[in-house]
This record gives sequence, C-alpha cells and structure tokens, in this order.
Amino acid sequence: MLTILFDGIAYGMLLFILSVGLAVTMGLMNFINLAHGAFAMVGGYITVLLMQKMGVPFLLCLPLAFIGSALLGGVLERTLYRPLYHKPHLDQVLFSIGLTFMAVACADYFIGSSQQIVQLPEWLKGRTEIGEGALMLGMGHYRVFIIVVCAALTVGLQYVLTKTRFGSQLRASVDDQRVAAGMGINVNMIFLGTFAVGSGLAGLGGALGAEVLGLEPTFALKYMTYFLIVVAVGGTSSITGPLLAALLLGIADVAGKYYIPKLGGFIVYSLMILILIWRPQGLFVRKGGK
Amino acid sequence: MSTTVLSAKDLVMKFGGITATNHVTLDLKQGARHALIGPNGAGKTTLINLLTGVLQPTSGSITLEGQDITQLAPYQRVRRGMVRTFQINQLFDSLTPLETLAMTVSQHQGLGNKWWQALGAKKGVTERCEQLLEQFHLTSVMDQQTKVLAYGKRRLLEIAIALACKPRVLLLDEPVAGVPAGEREELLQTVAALPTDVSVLLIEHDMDLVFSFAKRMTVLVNGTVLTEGDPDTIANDPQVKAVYLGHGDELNDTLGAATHG
Amino acid sequence: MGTQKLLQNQGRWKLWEIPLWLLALASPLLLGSHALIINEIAIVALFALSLDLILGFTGIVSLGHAAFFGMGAYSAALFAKLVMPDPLLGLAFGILTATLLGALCSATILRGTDLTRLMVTMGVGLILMELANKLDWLTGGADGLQGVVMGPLLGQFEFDLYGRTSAWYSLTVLLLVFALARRLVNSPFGATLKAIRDNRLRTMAIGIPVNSRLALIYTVAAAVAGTAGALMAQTTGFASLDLFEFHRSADVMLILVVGGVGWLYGGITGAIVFKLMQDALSSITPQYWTFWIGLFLVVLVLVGRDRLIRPWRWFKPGHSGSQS
Amino acid sequence: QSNTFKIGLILPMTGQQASTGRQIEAAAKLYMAQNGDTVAGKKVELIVKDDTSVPDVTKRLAQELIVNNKVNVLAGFGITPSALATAPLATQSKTPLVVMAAATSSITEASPYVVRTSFTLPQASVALGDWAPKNGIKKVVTLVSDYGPGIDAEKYFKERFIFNGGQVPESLRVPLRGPDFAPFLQKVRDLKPDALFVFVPSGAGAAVMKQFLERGMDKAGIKLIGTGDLTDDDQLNDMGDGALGVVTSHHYSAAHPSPLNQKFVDAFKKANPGLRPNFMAVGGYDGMRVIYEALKTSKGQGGGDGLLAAMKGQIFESPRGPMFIDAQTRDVVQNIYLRKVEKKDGQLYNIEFDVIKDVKDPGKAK
Amino acid sequence: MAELLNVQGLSAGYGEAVVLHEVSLSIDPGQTLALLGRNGTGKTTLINTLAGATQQHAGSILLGGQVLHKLPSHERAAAGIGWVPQERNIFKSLTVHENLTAVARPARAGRASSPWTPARVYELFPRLAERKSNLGTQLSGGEQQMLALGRALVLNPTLLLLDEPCEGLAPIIVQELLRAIRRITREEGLSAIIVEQHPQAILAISDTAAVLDHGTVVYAGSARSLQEQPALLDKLLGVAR
Ligand SMILES: Nc1ncnc2c1ncn2[C@@H]1O[C@H](COP(=O)(O)OP(=O)(O)OP(=O)(O)O)[C@@H](O)[C@H]1O
Ligand SMILES: Nc1ncnc2c1ncn2[C@@H]1O[C@H](COP(=O)(O)OP(=O)(O)OP(=O)(O)O)[C@@H](O)[C@H]1O
Ligand SMILES: [Mg+2]
Ligand SMILES: [Mg+2]
Repeated sequence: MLTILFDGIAYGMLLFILSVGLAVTMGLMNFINLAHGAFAMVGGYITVLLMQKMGVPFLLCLPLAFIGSALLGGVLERTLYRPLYHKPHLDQVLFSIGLTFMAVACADYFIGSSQQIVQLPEWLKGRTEIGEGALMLGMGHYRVFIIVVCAALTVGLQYVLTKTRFGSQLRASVDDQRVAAGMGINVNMIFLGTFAVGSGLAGLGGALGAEVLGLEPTFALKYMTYFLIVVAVGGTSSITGPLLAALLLGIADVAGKYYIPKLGGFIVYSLMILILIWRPQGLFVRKGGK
Repeated sequence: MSTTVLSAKDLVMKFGGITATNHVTLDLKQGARHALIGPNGAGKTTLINLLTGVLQPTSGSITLEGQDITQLAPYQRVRRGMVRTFQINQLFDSLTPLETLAMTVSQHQGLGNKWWQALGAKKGVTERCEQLLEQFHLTSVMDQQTKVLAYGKRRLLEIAIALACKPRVLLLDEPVAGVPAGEREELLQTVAALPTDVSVLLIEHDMDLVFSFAKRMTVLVNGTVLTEGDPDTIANDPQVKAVYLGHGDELNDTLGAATHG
Repeated sequence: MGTQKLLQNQGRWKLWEIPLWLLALASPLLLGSHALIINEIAIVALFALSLDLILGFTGIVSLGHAAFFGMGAYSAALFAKLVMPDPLLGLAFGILTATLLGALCSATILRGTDLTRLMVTMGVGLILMELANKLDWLTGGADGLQGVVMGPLLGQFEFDLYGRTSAWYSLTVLLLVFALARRLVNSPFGATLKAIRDNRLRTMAIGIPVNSRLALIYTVAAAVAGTAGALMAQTTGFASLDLFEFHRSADVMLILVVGGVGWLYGGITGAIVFKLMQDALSSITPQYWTFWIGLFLVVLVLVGRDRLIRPWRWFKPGHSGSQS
Repeated sequence: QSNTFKIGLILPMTGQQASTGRQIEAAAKLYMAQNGDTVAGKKVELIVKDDTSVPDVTKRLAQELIVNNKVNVLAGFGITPSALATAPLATQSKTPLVVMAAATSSITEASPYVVRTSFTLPQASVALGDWAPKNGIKKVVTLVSDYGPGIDAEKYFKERFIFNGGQVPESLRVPLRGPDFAPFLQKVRDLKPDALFVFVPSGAGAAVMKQFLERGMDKAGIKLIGTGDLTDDDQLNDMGDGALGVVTSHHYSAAHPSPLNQKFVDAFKKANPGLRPNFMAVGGYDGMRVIYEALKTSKGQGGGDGLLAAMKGQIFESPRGPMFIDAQTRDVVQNIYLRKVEKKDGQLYNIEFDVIKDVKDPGKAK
Repeated sequence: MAELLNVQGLSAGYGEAVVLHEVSLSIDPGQTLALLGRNGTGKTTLINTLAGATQQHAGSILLGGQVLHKLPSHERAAAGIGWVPQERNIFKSLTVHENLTAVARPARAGRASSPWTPARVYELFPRLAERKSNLGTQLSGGEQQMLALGRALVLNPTLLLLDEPCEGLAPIIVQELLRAIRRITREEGLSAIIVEQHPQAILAISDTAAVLDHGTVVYAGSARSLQEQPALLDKLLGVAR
C-alpha cells in the first residue's frame, strides 16, 4: 500500500522533472518546443557516456548533464529558436519535431540504437523497508533520491518564478516583447536564460530518468506524450500545477497498474480526459483577484 | 408611449470579490437612443456582456421583448435581434470585409447551414453587402484581409458587422474610440438614422457625441445606477458632475492659470 | 455584380486544376510501377484533407485524428471479413461508423485551449487503440486483423498486385471528397467555420451557434478520416492496431503543416512531398533517413514555406512571411 | 532471365525496434561477405528497406519489392503484425518469405510460402516449464508484454508448468509502452512466488532486471527466469553483476561453445565494433544461409516454388547448434538451451548448462 | 539650461516603409511638449522611435547628453525614457501589482523629490490599489490606461512619452490626469511628450508644441502662442475645435 504510494510519488516526481522544463518553455515562453525530449536525451547520454567512458561519478554527472544540455539549449536558442518566437505554433511544432528527428538520428549514428544502461553507485542501489504487512513501506534508495532532488528543485523554481522579479519579467516579455523591452526589460537575455534553464532541467531529468525509463535514441520521442500530458493537465501558468499533475498521474498510473493491471493502459488517459473536460484550462489556472 | 424592448432586472455580477454590477435595473424602450455613461471601471462593458450573454449574471434576469432570455446562449440572443459591438475590435482577421459581411448577412438570411452553395450565390446577400460597404466607406478595401486594414477602417467594419445582423436592439461599446475625429460624427449619424423601431444603447466617453446623440441617459457608478434622465437633467446633475463629467469648461482656465500665471 | 464575382471566385475550379487532376488520375498508368505509393499518397492526402477541415478551416488542433482513421479501417476490414467483400459497401460502412464515432467524440473538443484539446483528442485516440487491443476476439488484437479478402471493385476490377486498381479507387474517392470539401469551405457554412477559427467570441455575437457548428464539422472530418482509413484497410487487405497509433495522428499533422493549413491542396501537397521524400530517403539510407527529414522540416520553417518554393527571393529582405 | 538474385530485406531500421534491424542487417551482410555474392551463377543483391515497424508500410514495401524490383525472396520482418500482413502477398506472388525475427507461433501458418529461421516463443518457454519444477520452483508468477509473442510465451509456459505440477497464481500483462515496471513487480513481490517468469521484447529486459533487483526481490527469495529475450546478448554485458545467476531458456547464446559459433561471433564483432551478435543476428545469418542453399540446390530454376521446395527440410549446423527447417510446417526445429548468466573473461554471458534437443514449435502440435 | 532631449534629422518607419522624415526636436528639463497632428501622420511612430520600437534609418537622439539612438530598446528605459504606448499594452498575464514591480527601477541618483514606487502609483490612482491582484486583462479600458501610466512612472524616468493618454478615459479622469501630469512635470522636474487628439486641453498644460504632418515637423514653438492662434491651429490640424 504505502510502497505503491511511494513508488507513485517517485514516478510522478520523475515525470515532473522531465516535464518542468517544457512547462517553462511552453507555458511561460509560449513556445511549443517538442524537442524537449531531445534535450532530456542529451542529458541522459551525457551521464551514461561520462560514467561509462570516463568513470565520472554519478553525482557529478547530474550537474554536468544539466550544464551540458543548458549550454546546448542556449546555443540553439541564439541560433535557431529565436527567429521562431513570432511564428505560428504549428510552425514551431514542425521545427521542433524536425530537430528531434535529427537528434534521434544523430544519437543513433554516434552512439548506436541499443539501450544504454546506467550503473548507479552502490549507495543508491539499496532499499529500506519499514513496517510490516499492508502498511509496509519499501523505499528504493534511488527513488528517495529522485524525490529529494525534485522537491528541492520545485521549491527553488517556484520561488524564482513567483517571488522574484525575474519571473514577472519573463512573463511580461512573453506577453509583449516590444513593450517589455521599452520598459527596460532585457528580453533577449531573459529568453536565453529561461530557455537554457528549461533545456538544462530536461537534461537533468534525462540523467535521472535514464535509469528508470531506459535510454535509447527514441527516448526523445517516446515520452513526449507524457510530458505533454503533465503540462496540459497541470496548466502552464505555474510550477505547482505541473507538479501536482505529475504526482497525480504518477500515483494513478502506478496504483492502477498494481490494483487493476488489466486496465493499465486506460487509466492515465481516461483520467486525463476527465480532468481536461472538467477543467479545460488545466487543473491549476492562474487566476487574478481574490 | 413606446414599449420596453429590453429590460434588465436586478442584475448582479461578481468577479471573485469584486462586484462589477450591483443590482442594476435598466429599461430600453422601443426606438430608444439611450446612452450609458459612467467612470472607468463602473461596469458598463460588464453590463453589455451580461445583456448579450458573454457573461452569466450571478443573479437577476433579462427580458427581451417580453421573453426571459437570461439562460439563453449568446447566439440565441442575437437571433432574437439583440446585437452588439465590442470596445476592443473583435474581427475575423483572415477574412476580407466583403467575406465577413457576406457571411454575416447569409447567416441572418437563414443560409448559415447551407454548405453546397457558394458564399454570395444569392442576390439578396450581395446586395445587402454592397449597401453596407458603401455606407461604411469600406468599398475600397473590401477585398483586403481584415488584419492589414488601418485602425479606422477596422473600427468601421466592427460596426458594419453589427448592422449586418439586422438588429432590433443595438448595443454599442465605445464605437468611435480610435475613429478619426472627422468621421466620428458621421458614424454616429448613421447609427442615429437607423429605423425608428431599432433601439440603441450607446457607451461613450466623448461627451460632445453623447449629448448630440442620446435622448435618454443612464449613469453607472461603481456598478450601480446613479441616475437616469434626459440629457439636460444629466448634464446639470451635480452628482454626475462630481463623479463623471467634472467641470470641463473650467479646466482650461484653472490649468491655464496655473501654467502661465 | 463585382462583389458576387469576388465572392464566388475562390470556389471556382481554375483552369490549371483540370489537367492536374487528369494527370493524377492517369498517374497509375503513366507511372505504373509506382501505383502503390500513389495509392498510399492518395490515402494520406485524404486523411490530411480531413484534418485540414478542422485544423486549417476551423482552428481545432487534434492529435487523435487516427481514431477515426482506425475506426474506418477496422470497420471496412471487418465488414469485408464478416459480411461481404464488396468494397463500396464496405467503404460506406466504414464511413458510417467513423461518422458516428466523430459525432460522439465531438463533445470533447468544444471547450478548452489548444493544448488541452490536443491532449484530449490524443487520449481518445489512445483509448480506442487500447480498446481494439482488448477486443482481440473481434479485431485480432496486437497481431492485427488477418484474412480480409476484398471482392472486385464494382464487380469488375480485381485489386491486383500492382496496385493500379487500388490507386484509381483511392484517387477517385480523393477527387470526390476534394470536390465536396471545396464546396463546403466556400459556402456560407464554410465561412462561418473560418469565422470561428478567427474569433469565436465575435462569431457567437453575430448569432452563430458555435458549438453545434464545431460538432458538425468535427463529425464531417471524422467521416472523411474514416473514408481514408477504410481505403487503407481495403487496399492493403488487413488492419492492425498501428492504424490507431499516436504517430499516425502526429504524422498527418506534420504532413498537413508541411503542405500548408487552411488550403485544400495543402494536405495533398504535403502528402506528395513528405511521402516521396520519405520513400526516397529511406531507400538511400534506411537507418538515418529521419535525420534528413528532420533537416528538411527545420529548413522549411526557418526559410519559410513561400520562400522555399521561390528561392530567388531568399536574399530580399522584408518578406519573411511572418506576420508579427 | 536476369542474372541477379534479389533478396528484399524489410526490417525496422529506425524507431523502437531499430536494434533488431541492425543486428539482422549486420548478420546478413556478414554472411554475404563470408560466402561471396555469386551463387549458382547469379549475383545476389540485398535490398534493405526500413518499415519503421508499421505493418501497412511493410506490406507496401514488400509489394513494391515484388512488383518493381522483382525480388526473388522476401526476408526480415521484425514484428509479428508486419509478417502477418505480408504473408498473403507471398502466397499471391509465390515468393518465399523468410522470417528472421518475428516469433509468434502462428506466422508460418499464414502462408505456405513462409519459412522461419528465428524461433517461436512456445519453443523457448516450454523448455522452462519443464526445467523449473525439477529445480524446486513450484509457484511462478508470469509477467509478459501484452502482445502476440508475450501471450504465446505466457500461454505455453503456463500450460507446461502446470502440467508438471507447478502453480501460477497470477499472470500479469504489461502494456508495451509501459515505461515503469515498478507496480507490476511490487505486485509480484507481494505474491511471494518462487520465481518470476518474464517475457518482454528485447531492450526492455534490462529495465525489468534492474527494477527487479532494486525492489530487493532476489533477496526476498524470488528467482528471475524467462526466455532469452530477458538477457539479450546485445545488452547483457551492461546489465551489471545483478544479472548473475538468472536462468533463461533460448535457442542462441553468443557463448554457445562451438567452433562455428566462435568464428561467427569473432567475425561479427570484427565487422561491427562494439556490437555482440544476439539471437536476432543469428536468425538473420541462418536465414541468409537457407536462402543461399536453396538457390544453390534449385540452381535458380523453378522460381519461388522451386526455392521454397529447396528451403524445406534443410538441415545444417548453425552457430546456435544444429537446426532444421521442418518440411511440413516450414518452421525451425532446433535445440533449446537452458542458460545461466555467468562471468567469462570479465564479461557477462549466457552460459548453457542444459539442452533440450530438437524442439519443434509446440504451437503447431494442435 | 542644457537641453534634456535633442533629436536631429530623425528618419524612421516600419520595415522598408519610412514614416518619419528628418524630424528635429528638443526639450528642456521639466518642460512638456504637446505633439499634435492629424491621424496617421506619424505621432505614434515618433514616440515609438524614441522608445526604440521602430526601424530607425537616420538621425540622432540625445537624452541629457547621452547617445540614445545606438542603444537597444531596453537600455533606453534605463537611460531615462518612460513610455506609455498608444494601445496601452498591459502585460496580460501579470497582475496589476506585478505589472508595476516587474519593471520598477530605483530613481537615478541626484533626484530631488521622492522616487516613484508602486505605492506612490496607488496613491495617484486609488482605483488601481483596489484592483491590485487582478490580471491585466481583467481591467476596464480606463483602468488599463491608468496602469500604463503608472508603469511608466515607476521606471523613474526623466522623460515621459505619453501617447494619447486620455483616450477612453472618463472626462473627470481626463481632467485629473492632465492635472497630475502637469503637477508631476512641474514639481518633479520631469519632462514629457504628450500626444493628444484634443489640442486645447493639452496645449493648456504644455510649454512647447510640435505639429507633425506626413512625418515632418510643420510647427515647433511655444504652446501658448499656438493656442492663441486658432486659425493656425485649424490650418495645421484641419480640425475646428
Ligand atoms: N474578468 C474579470 N475579472 C475580474 N474583474 C473584472 C473582470 N472584468 C472586469 N472586471 C472589473 O470589473 C469592473 C468593471 O469593468 P468594466 O469593463 O465593465 O468597466 P467599464 O465601465 O466598461 O469601464 P471603461 O469605461 O474603462 O471601459 C472593473 O473594475 C474591472 O476591473
Ligand atoms: N506596424 C506598422 N507597419 C507599417 N506601417 C505602419 C505601422 N504602424 C503604423 N504604420 C503607418 O505609419 C503611418 C504613421 O502611423 P502612426 O501610428 O505613427 O500615426 P499617428 O499619428 O500616431 O496616428 P493616430 O492618430 O491614428 O494614432 C501610418 O500611415 C500608418 O499606416
Ligand atoms: Mg468598457
Ligand atoms: Mg498614434
């Protein structure tokens, strides 16, 4: 029981960390970046390659994965993405899917099409069990680790976006670039930074998730629908929205598969449809006023 | 006397903690040329939104020609003859003015569901379109996409659409804002010259226009009706002066004195 | 007079279109060895056309359009297998079920933002796939529906190995649907759809029942998608779960956007360009063709569709095609 | 009469199943490199097509290969629906269709022109159903991917295992796209069986293995057994020491101790650095051999039917061990080995410790 | 007194279209310039060019001696430009309060009076204080106008650019607003350029005036003298008022 809940939370947290970057670029920058999964994949491959080829410890790989994908995101933002901010959404979809296709083929060409496997350090491999019977709580150490990292990130991001000027400046820039610049906001820097952080988060998610979800070139496309579900259900205007959505989906998915394995595939989608029909703007919409 | 066409009873609209409309009761007579004025944020646009069904009132009721329409969807109200314009242009950017009007006219001639006929196949439709284009000086730009039109033309189209809907009750929300000064009066004259069975409710901050147009006025303040009466009464109402009109004539003198004194 | 002409112009068949269609209909003969891919292109074009009706002309995004494609396909295949092998009746049956499904699902797309609509349509598509998987006694489950044998078309023309009959069949249906769709988008009804796409609030304010129009066009689009699916099942002689797959909905959207939305030839152009390119690239480099497709998409967007086909304008500034 | 002999090799070269395609293509090319490209006076030409695992694409490609390229043999086929979709074409055009990967039992029945050189899941699973009860495993939970091969594996393992006196308290089917096995494994853990029988498509095996260990299921006394897809040679070495001791049954291991296999593995690795041949590769390799030999015996005469006749009944030594093509069913008959993951020269391998000889596809018995 | 703003030979437009031709202007500190002209003559374009939101083709802009025309838009705000665009352009996904805080910057050193803060803006427009946590889109037209002005003020600019600030405001608010602008420029030494449709009201509170026609300056001089020459005004603007 508790174990299932715990696993659901860990899975949800993982989904969250993979999707949060997308929530930032899509929700805040209003750019449909379907190449998000490609950045996650880059983070994953950075980790795997560093660990396998150079023996870099796992814990060090995580920040490197973040930095690596953030740098890549930054460079791409300056060169390719920037002219597309004003284009229609469908063009953005086309562009970013194209980019993803290229990324998939490149990963395949340079690294190969087979699954990459992350070897966790020993201290993350174990498992702690508390209690007995139905109330037993079994916690994989790695899953605890994921939860802790995600929680820390959430708090940090939430703080930056809602409590700091940076957050409002970002949203202002998205609403009206021209006027935001006229009000003294350095729009280009804000977009660059945000995009880089969004990509970096994807990379970090990829690095953390490679162990659980497996890593291969199609990673970039395979989990796209999951990211989109999290962002759609959570709404795109805050960080807590996607977090709660991811947790909800994670728990529903895990519990559903545990208790009614026969209906495994239906549960997530039905839940999503119900939620979205009930709250078409997503679960958590930003509302002004009191 | 003439009959009441549209009447709002005890309308209340709350946005969260804000009461934008507070027990408003308003009657519009047949053939009325009625103006609704009031300070910014008084709830004028909100009232129009309630009357047309864009918003659902928290409480209260609306009757149109004797029938309760409070629960009707916006389009159903339009079909009963109540048409509005928007304070901020709401146009069809990728259609041309001609297409926009042809579509609207077709809809109101009962052709909206015809899918096998070309738009404009019916003489009646094109004739009405030509008439409207002429009347609103849009003939010269009738085949340009709406999104490339100059603001003034867009504003005219905004109003032309409303007239294409064969309104019996017309609600105008700051129709001349952004229209070049020269054309403002002409525009309002077009509206004033509508058949006498068409009732018009006008929101406008340009007092010269309002006073030359309206036969009757309602003043809204903080969501409630402050007073209602004919233009003369309103113009001289001290309360209205205090909250809305101010002392326009003295402005130049006082400021002028302050500036150059 | 002037206005009437202006309004009706768009809906008229232009002179250049007639030879174009004649050429298309002759293509299975002229390019006999490519009849199969012509058939597939025609089907995909039809599928894209159906998406265009809702996406391009009405502004409803969908990532679940494969639901109707799959529905049409499975219905037509099952009809041939269980009832009778006549293709035209099977086609009609496929269209019928897809239409019903479309009408049923149209309730899900009336509210929400683009993103939520994307997700809801996708969810519906995936649930249907899961359903087809679970109903394996009927659908053959994950192995696909086998044993579909089609009778000759009109009692005359066998579906041959070369795919010529298939290609003609699909092209003819495409032409018919295209002609109907063209009538539709240029009619008063079609104009109200564009109005809904541009500004829903105003559309309501001129007395148009937005929701029922949306439901109607969604159903029509579902019917057309079902037609494409039925053609697919009939000309390939089987149906598999893959017909419902997410990637099919995504591909058709890509294809449509490549060709251009809100333009009836968009789906057709996209289908031709995309399929031919995919076919050519994947036979040159079966492993890495996705890279080149990706590159094409990226370049297409960065350079702009209109500039890509008019390269002499590349170096003229100011016509970037964006309307910011 | 053209002087080339064309083989249309349709494989998933991109997408999720890409590694299947890669292994088979590499093995097929290796076979051609080793045996020359001229057979019975004809030049053998290999045309590789990517079907992205979409059955209607497979079918169209096959049709084009037949009609336009006039191929003499169709081969490849990564997934069951693709093979099933194409089978009627083989019948219609009398073209032999050599299945090199897809492993659902029923494929060979879909057309008299289908010949299989891979394996069938019933073959592999039945062997475990015999072995397990003899080795103290009485209660097993099965966990398979929810599609044709998985259902085959579940069905035949269960039948045989229960027949041998075992107990199967629960059979779980996981969605093909289910990224997280945790809830299923937790369920297994709560059921406390002696062993867990797993079939997942190759690629997902590593994830199952890892989560199995992470959940501490080995420590809770649950053994992990399955068909060889679980410990796919392609990935086995990266799975880490946790995989040690896992028992699987399969028709091929890269560590199969025979000189022929040694030669095959070495040559394969040399041609494809960093890649270890797995059971997909051997299916492709042997498939090429079957085609070559058929061409040789029929001398290019008799068209498709001649080729088919020459394929039926071929008996030969494959890197996997002895195998033959059953003339009746056109399906492969081969040894199924029981293997345990062990370390050899610092690398993980499936080391064979028992063999069941000449296993026919049990799916054809009824 | 040194000039605050000096514009020389300014040409600007949108894309390839040139709307302004060789416009020259200057303003002294603490002075208010009324910018008049018929519809579509380029008033907004001039304002936007000063704010850096158009395509500038030629000319120079100096603000307090600092070269402005080479700076990107966002640095001009830092240099002392406070812009109220014609369409208001409230940031719609920010609350009223965030609209102010997102852009607020501290006053330049050496400013006499107290700097503009959100709190001071709320004092000026109590209506906004009541709507503090409304989103930008949830304001009435007039409230948006107030917010746009407040947003420019919290930049603590030295030069305010006001593009038709009175459009859509109730008469009484127009009067208050003009008084407020007058007071701010008077008491705090702020300069302003104000575009207006109604010349009388605005000339009354301005020091100097400029009239644009087809993108060129056709009148530049004292506001008072223009006000006292109705015939000239009539000729320049083509509106009898
Ligand atoms: N969606 C909303 N949510 C919250 N408050 C709202 C919303 N829409 C309007 N308001 C508030 O309701 C009040 C009335 O607004 P309304 O737009 O009706 O004013 P108005 O009389 O039309 O003013 P103006 O003349 O400035 O256009 C305003 O104070 C506004 O802030
Ligand atoms: N974004 C734009 N792109 C191209 N031309 C434009 C653009 N904005 C304005 N123009 C053109 O520039 C000219 C000057 O416009 P501007 O908005 O500066 O006039 P204005 O004097 O402010 O008019 P108004 O009194 O209507 O506000 C007009 O002819 C207009 O059509
Ligand atoms: Mg209003
Ligand atoms: Mg202007």
